[in-house]
Amino acid sequence: MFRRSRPANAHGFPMPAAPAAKTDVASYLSVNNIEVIYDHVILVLKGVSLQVEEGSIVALLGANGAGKTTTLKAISNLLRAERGDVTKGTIEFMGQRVDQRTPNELVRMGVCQVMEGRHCFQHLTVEENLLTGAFTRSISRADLKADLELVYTYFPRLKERRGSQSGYTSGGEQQMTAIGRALMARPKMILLDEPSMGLAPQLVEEIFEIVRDLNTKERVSFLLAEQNTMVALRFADYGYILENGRVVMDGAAQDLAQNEDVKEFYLGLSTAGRKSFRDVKHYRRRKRWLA
Amino acid sequence: MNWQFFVEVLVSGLLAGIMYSLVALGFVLIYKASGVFNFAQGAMVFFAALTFVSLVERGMNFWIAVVVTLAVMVVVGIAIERLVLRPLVNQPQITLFMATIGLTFVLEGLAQLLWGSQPHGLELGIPDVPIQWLADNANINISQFDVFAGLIAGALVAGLAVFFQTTRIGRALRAVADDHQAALAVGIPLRQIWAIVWAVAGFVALVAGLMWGARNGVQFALTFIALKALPVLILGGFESVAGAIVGGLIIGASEKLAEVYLGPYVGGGIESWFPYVLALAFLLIRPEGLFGERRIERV
Amino acid sequence: MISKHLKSALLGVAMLGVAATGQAQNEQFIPMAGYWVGPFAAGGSGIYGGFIDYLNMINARDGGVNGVKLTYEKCEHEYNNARGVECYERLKKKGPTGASVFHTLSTGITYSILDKATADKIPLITIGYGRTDTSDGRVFPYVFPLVTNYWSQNTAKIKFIGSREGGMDKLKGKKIVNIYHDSAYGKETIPVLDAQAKTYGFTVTHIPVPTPGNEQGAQWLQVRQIKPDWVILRGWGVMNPTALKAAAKVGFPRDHIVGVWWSGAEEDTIPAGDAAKGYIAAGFNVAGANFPVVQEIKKAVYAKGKGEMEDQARIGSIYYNRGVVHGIITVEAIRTAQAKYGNKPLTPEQVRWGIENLNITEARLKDLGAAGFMQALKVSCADHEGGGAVKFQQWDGKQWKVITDWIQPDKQLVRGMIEASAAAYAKEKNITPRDCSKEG
Amino acid sequence: MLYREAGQFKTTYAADQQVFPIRQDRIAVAALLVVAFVGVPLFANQYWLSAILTPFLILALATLGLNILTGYAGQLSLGTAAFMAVGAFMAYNFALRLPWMPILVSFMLAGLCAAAVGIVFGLPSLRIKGFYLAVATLACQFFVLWALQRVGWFTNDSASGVITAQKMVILGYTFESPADKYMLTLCVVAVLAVLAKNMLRSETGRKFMAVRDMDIAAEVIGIRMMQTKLLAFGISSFYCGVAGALYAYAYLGTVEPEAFNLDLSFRILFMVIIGGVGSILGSFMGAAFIVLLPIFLNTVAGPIEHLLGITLPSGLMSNLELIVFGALIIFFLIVEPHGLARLWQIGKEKLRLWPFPH
Repeated sequence: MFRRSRPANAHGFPMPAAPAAKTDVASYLSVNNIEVIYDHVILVLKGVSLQVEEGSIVALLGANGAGKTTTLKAISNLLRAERGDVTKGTIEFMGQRVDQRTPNELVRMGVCQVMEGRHCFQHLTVEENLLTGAFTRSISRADLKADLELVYTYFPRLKERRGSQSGYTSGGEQQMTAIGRALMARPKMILLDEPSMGLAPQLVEEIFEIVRDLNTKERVSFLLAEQNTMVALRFADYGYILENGRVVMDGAAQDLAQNEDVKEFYLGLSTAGRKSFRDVKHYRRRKRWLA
Repeated sequence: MNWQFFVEVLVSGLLAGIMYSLVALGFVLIYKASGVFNFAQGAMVFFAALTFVSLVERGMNFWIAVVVTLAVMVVVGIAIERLVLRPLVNQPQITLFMATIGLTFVLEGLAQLLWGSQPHGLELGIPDVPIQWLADNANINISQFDVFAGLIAGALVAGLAVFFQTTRIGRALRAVADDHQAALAVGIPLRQIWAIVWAVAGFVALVAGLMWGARNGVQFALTFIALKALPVLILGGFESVAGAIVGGLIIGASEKLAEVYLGPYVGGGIESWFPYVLALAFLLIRPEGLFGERRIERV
Repeated sequence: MISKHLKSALLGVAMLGVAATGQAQNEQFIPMAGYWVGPFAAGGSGIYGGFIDYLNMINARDGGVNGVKLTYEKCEHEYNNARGVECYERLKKKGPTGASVFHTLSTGITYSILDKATADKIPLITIGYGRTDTSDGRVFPYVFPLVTNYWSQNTAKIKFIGSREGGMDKLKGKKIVNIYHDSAYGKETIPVLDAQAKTYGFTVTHIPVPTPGNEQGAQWLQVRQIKPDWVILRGWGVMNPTALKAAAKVGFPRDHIVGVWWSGAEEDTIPAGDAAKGYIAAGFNVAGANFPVVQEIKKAVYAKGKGEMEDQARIGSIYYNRGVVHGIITVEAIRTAQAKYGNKPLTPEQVRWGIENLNITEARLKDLGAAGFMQALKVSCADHEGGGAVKFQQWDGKQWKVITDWIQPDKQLVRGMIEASAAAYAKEKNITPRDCSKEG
Repeated sequence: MLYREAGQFKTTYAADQQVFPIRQDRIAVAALLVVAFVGVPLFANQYWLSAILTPFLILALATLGLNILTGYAGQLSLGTAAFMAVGAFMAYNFALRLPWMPILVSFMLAGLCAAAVGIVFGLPSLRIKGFYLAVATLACQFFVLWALQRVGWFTNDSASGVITAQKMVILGYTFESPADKYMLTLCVVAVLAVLAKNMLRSETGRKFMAVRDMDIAAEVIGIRMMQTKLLAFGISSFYCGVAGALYAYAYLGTVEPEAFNLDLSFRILFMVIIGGVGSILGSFMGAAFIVLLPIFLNTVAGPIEHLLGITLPSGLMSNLELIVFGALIIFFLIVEPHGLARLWQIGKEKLRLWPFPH
């Protein structure tokens, strides 16, 4: 079985040992070597593969334009609304091909995306926003109510704001609304895109705590795309790093967090202190090479 | 100034405005949910009314005819979604607008092909005559039918409000209107929703068609009432149900008052442009209409 | 692949062209430019239905006019000026001798092709519409606003109102409101009404209704405020039933509304329902399917499974019968011309002579099975109108009932105004009027 | 094989900047002009000249006018016919009241009047955008027609509100025959089209496009919004006004204000969209399509009936035509939302490669 189009090792990267289970057992969600083209011309993903185990939190890391969002949208199939298309490769969820399913079907299967920039329904109240999340489930009013209460236990703040139009709530509350809305679909997996965007560090922490809570208590798996590498790696089990539409590195979260290159490129930490101009040039070259 | 006459003009204007609102509602529904400025709404009104009246004339029971017509309009709505909107998804608004004008021709032709080009009378059982009591006691002429139309419009708006606010589909419709992508992400199927919106617009068209048909007869000119709804729309805002109503009231009342009190000094017929100029004046103050959603533009 | 399809399509079109041209030559061609769709479709389809049925009846029953078969071609112009001009240009050269006459069924299109038809020497027949001052045949040799024009009609209306009031002298001090369609057609009668108001001492208020006229609340509130004795309705299409409904709404009695013939068909009253009951309209033809001429059409055309009208209930309606009038006049004009030029296809110029010398007497009407159906008609070089009288009919809720005999117009007044207006036109266009005493 | 620019080297800026940089294009345009100026008047019959080609050219000019506004400056307008009406009625008045003035000067002045009206009704565009603006321009459409009908001066107090165009006399020659009128129209249209093409390549054109693509961004880089938008309205209305004058003088002859109704405005907008937004060639293609299609449908209806040996009720045929017309418009929008001009461009791209696949 292949995992990546190109092993990172070949380029002189120290390859962290991947958990043995990953290669053997068919994964919960597996993305195999997909290519995505927008508008029939712009090649955005050039062969991305990744796996998410049941009950895990996997982080998808990388800079702007690396292809994180596109990967998520390829999985949730929101791509087609933006004239994008998966032209190669397969996506499987629980052993079924899902790359030709509509978003509606995917939500029914239990894969739900929380989009970047939150995308709350601005003119709907917080509670109505949550209720739209249950659109795909035909359940009784009582069950709906129970589910709402469950969401409110995770996000007590939303309960206070339940009656206000979500357009007028704060960024953090909107992010909570968006996650809560996804929860209302009773998902098995949430694709979380940039939960930290535009939020104060304290709030970011709070959101990630809740993600972890949901992961452990509700057994929801997460695939989260994040620029805030440090936080993401702290909460995730496993991570993939994308550059220019390719996976350049992956590994267990702790390993990645310890990796010197990751520290240097994504965490802005360097043991060697301030770099000389020469080193920076060298680093740029190395980065380009990786891509 | 004769106050009774003034009241009469004002009230009849307000009630005429309600009739405009009925048509404007159809525009608003579709614009809200799919961002399409549906010029074919007038043709849909005509199509619905003509289908209904032809069925009744062929001996069908009133309510059965309503149901059958409704079914036809739902089919039309779904067909429009499938054949016109779906292939044009993601195209600029102006292209979609043009497509709906093309659709207008198709619907007009189809309606007359099926049912002929003869005008028909339509009686709903409410005569369009002054309410006697008011005429006797206050010397004010207010038509029964207008009041009835006002009630129907009120009921329709209330019904739509309940539908939009409390039902699952209604919520989904509003969600789609707010954010297509996010709606997709939570699993709301856009196509079905759009088909539903067009079907609901077909229903509104049927109601408007019945009202206007009872008033002026069911004939081709029903398609022109779309033009009466346009100033209402720009005044009220393209996305607002409330705007359609308030806009209709303002336009109706002011155009009647203008025609009666200003018209004679400038040769009359100012109704043709007055609502537009009024709406234009409003727009200069609020470019997105009274209740329209403010668009945020950033560089 | 595509080019192959294209080729076969082109071939097909070419073959159609061949098929269309290879036809007999003993034919008289009559263009049918009209409208079968759009807001006025009821009028267009009704009139041309009767017109075409009449021609087909002549062909079927008599084998044409003295052996010359009548052919026609329809052209849809949707009441649109530009498309009307295109229809004219397309059809004017068709047939072995070109278009014998041209009908437009639209006042606007008549205006647009008036000069062209004169230049092409094709007679333009505008029965009950068009430009009123073209009645002066000296200035407009090729235009024939036959039977009755708008001004004549209006004077007859005033006469009718006078008779209802108990004499023309009783008109003094009365108030009349003229509700008109805000277009060239609607405005035509304003001068004649003003002139008559001066003569008879009544006041007239002109209230325009913006097109299409589907909302008249304000206009009728004005009527209510003015409290006129009579309302003259000059509408077209949806404006008519709307006016009747709006009149009912403000409580104005419908039997004091007098409409023009474009406001006086079943299509104008039926949509208004009960509100139309009692409404009076002028007409130059009457409704009814019992006239021998209509029966002949049924026998010769519909009995053989042919005929223009999809809805046969419309046979005998006002519009349909008006179309039959169109047919009778056109055919009689050709017949008249044939008497001079021989029984063969005639040129438009020859047909023009036929129209100008048309004399449909009561006796002839009887022969045609149209006695009482329309009025006798005598056209002359100077007078291109011919008749001028109208009958008034009242809607009883189900059908039109004729309530007067032919009421003649105030010819003197109308003629004077026509001549003045035509003279002004002649001056503007540098036309030297014909001298009718020299015409044969 | 034939349509290939290889080997055509530009050695000067002037050569690189010319209107048609490719030789084949220049040849094609020259050939087209020769056909239009020489071939058509020689060979076309009267029907084609007066009923199809002349209105086609006039409407193409109006379409070009609207395209400058909508396609290049991004302002949607539904009042085109009103600007044409202003042109027609003002030309009539200039010719009537200043009879010594050359008729072409009257046309130009009429165009300027239309431009003035356009600027007045363009003022709201400074605040209003998109569909709101489109509907607001309807105010212009209705108001202008109303005023023309109401104010006697415009129609020289004609009772019915109808004007009859005077004879067109230039240097003692009267343009009367269909061929004359066609030639006159063609000259006016050709000159104005070339001017438009050059203007749109100039700074003015670039300003328009900047405003179209993002007005706030354009303002930020120093384009004066008011000046640019109003200029666009003015120029566009000028073209429409001249087209309106030609419509009255070279085509209809006698017109009532209703000839310039909303329907005409819509038809011209159709021509822009079907032809291609922001394309001069597209304006002509769109006009041809919309002018010819209904006539074509109407003409083939008869022979088809003949061929099938059936007589359809007249209403049926007309309604079918209407349906086909509407359906074809939708079809074209679906197949090529960017209009015929784009199809043409794609065709040219393919022609560059032909007969080799790559």
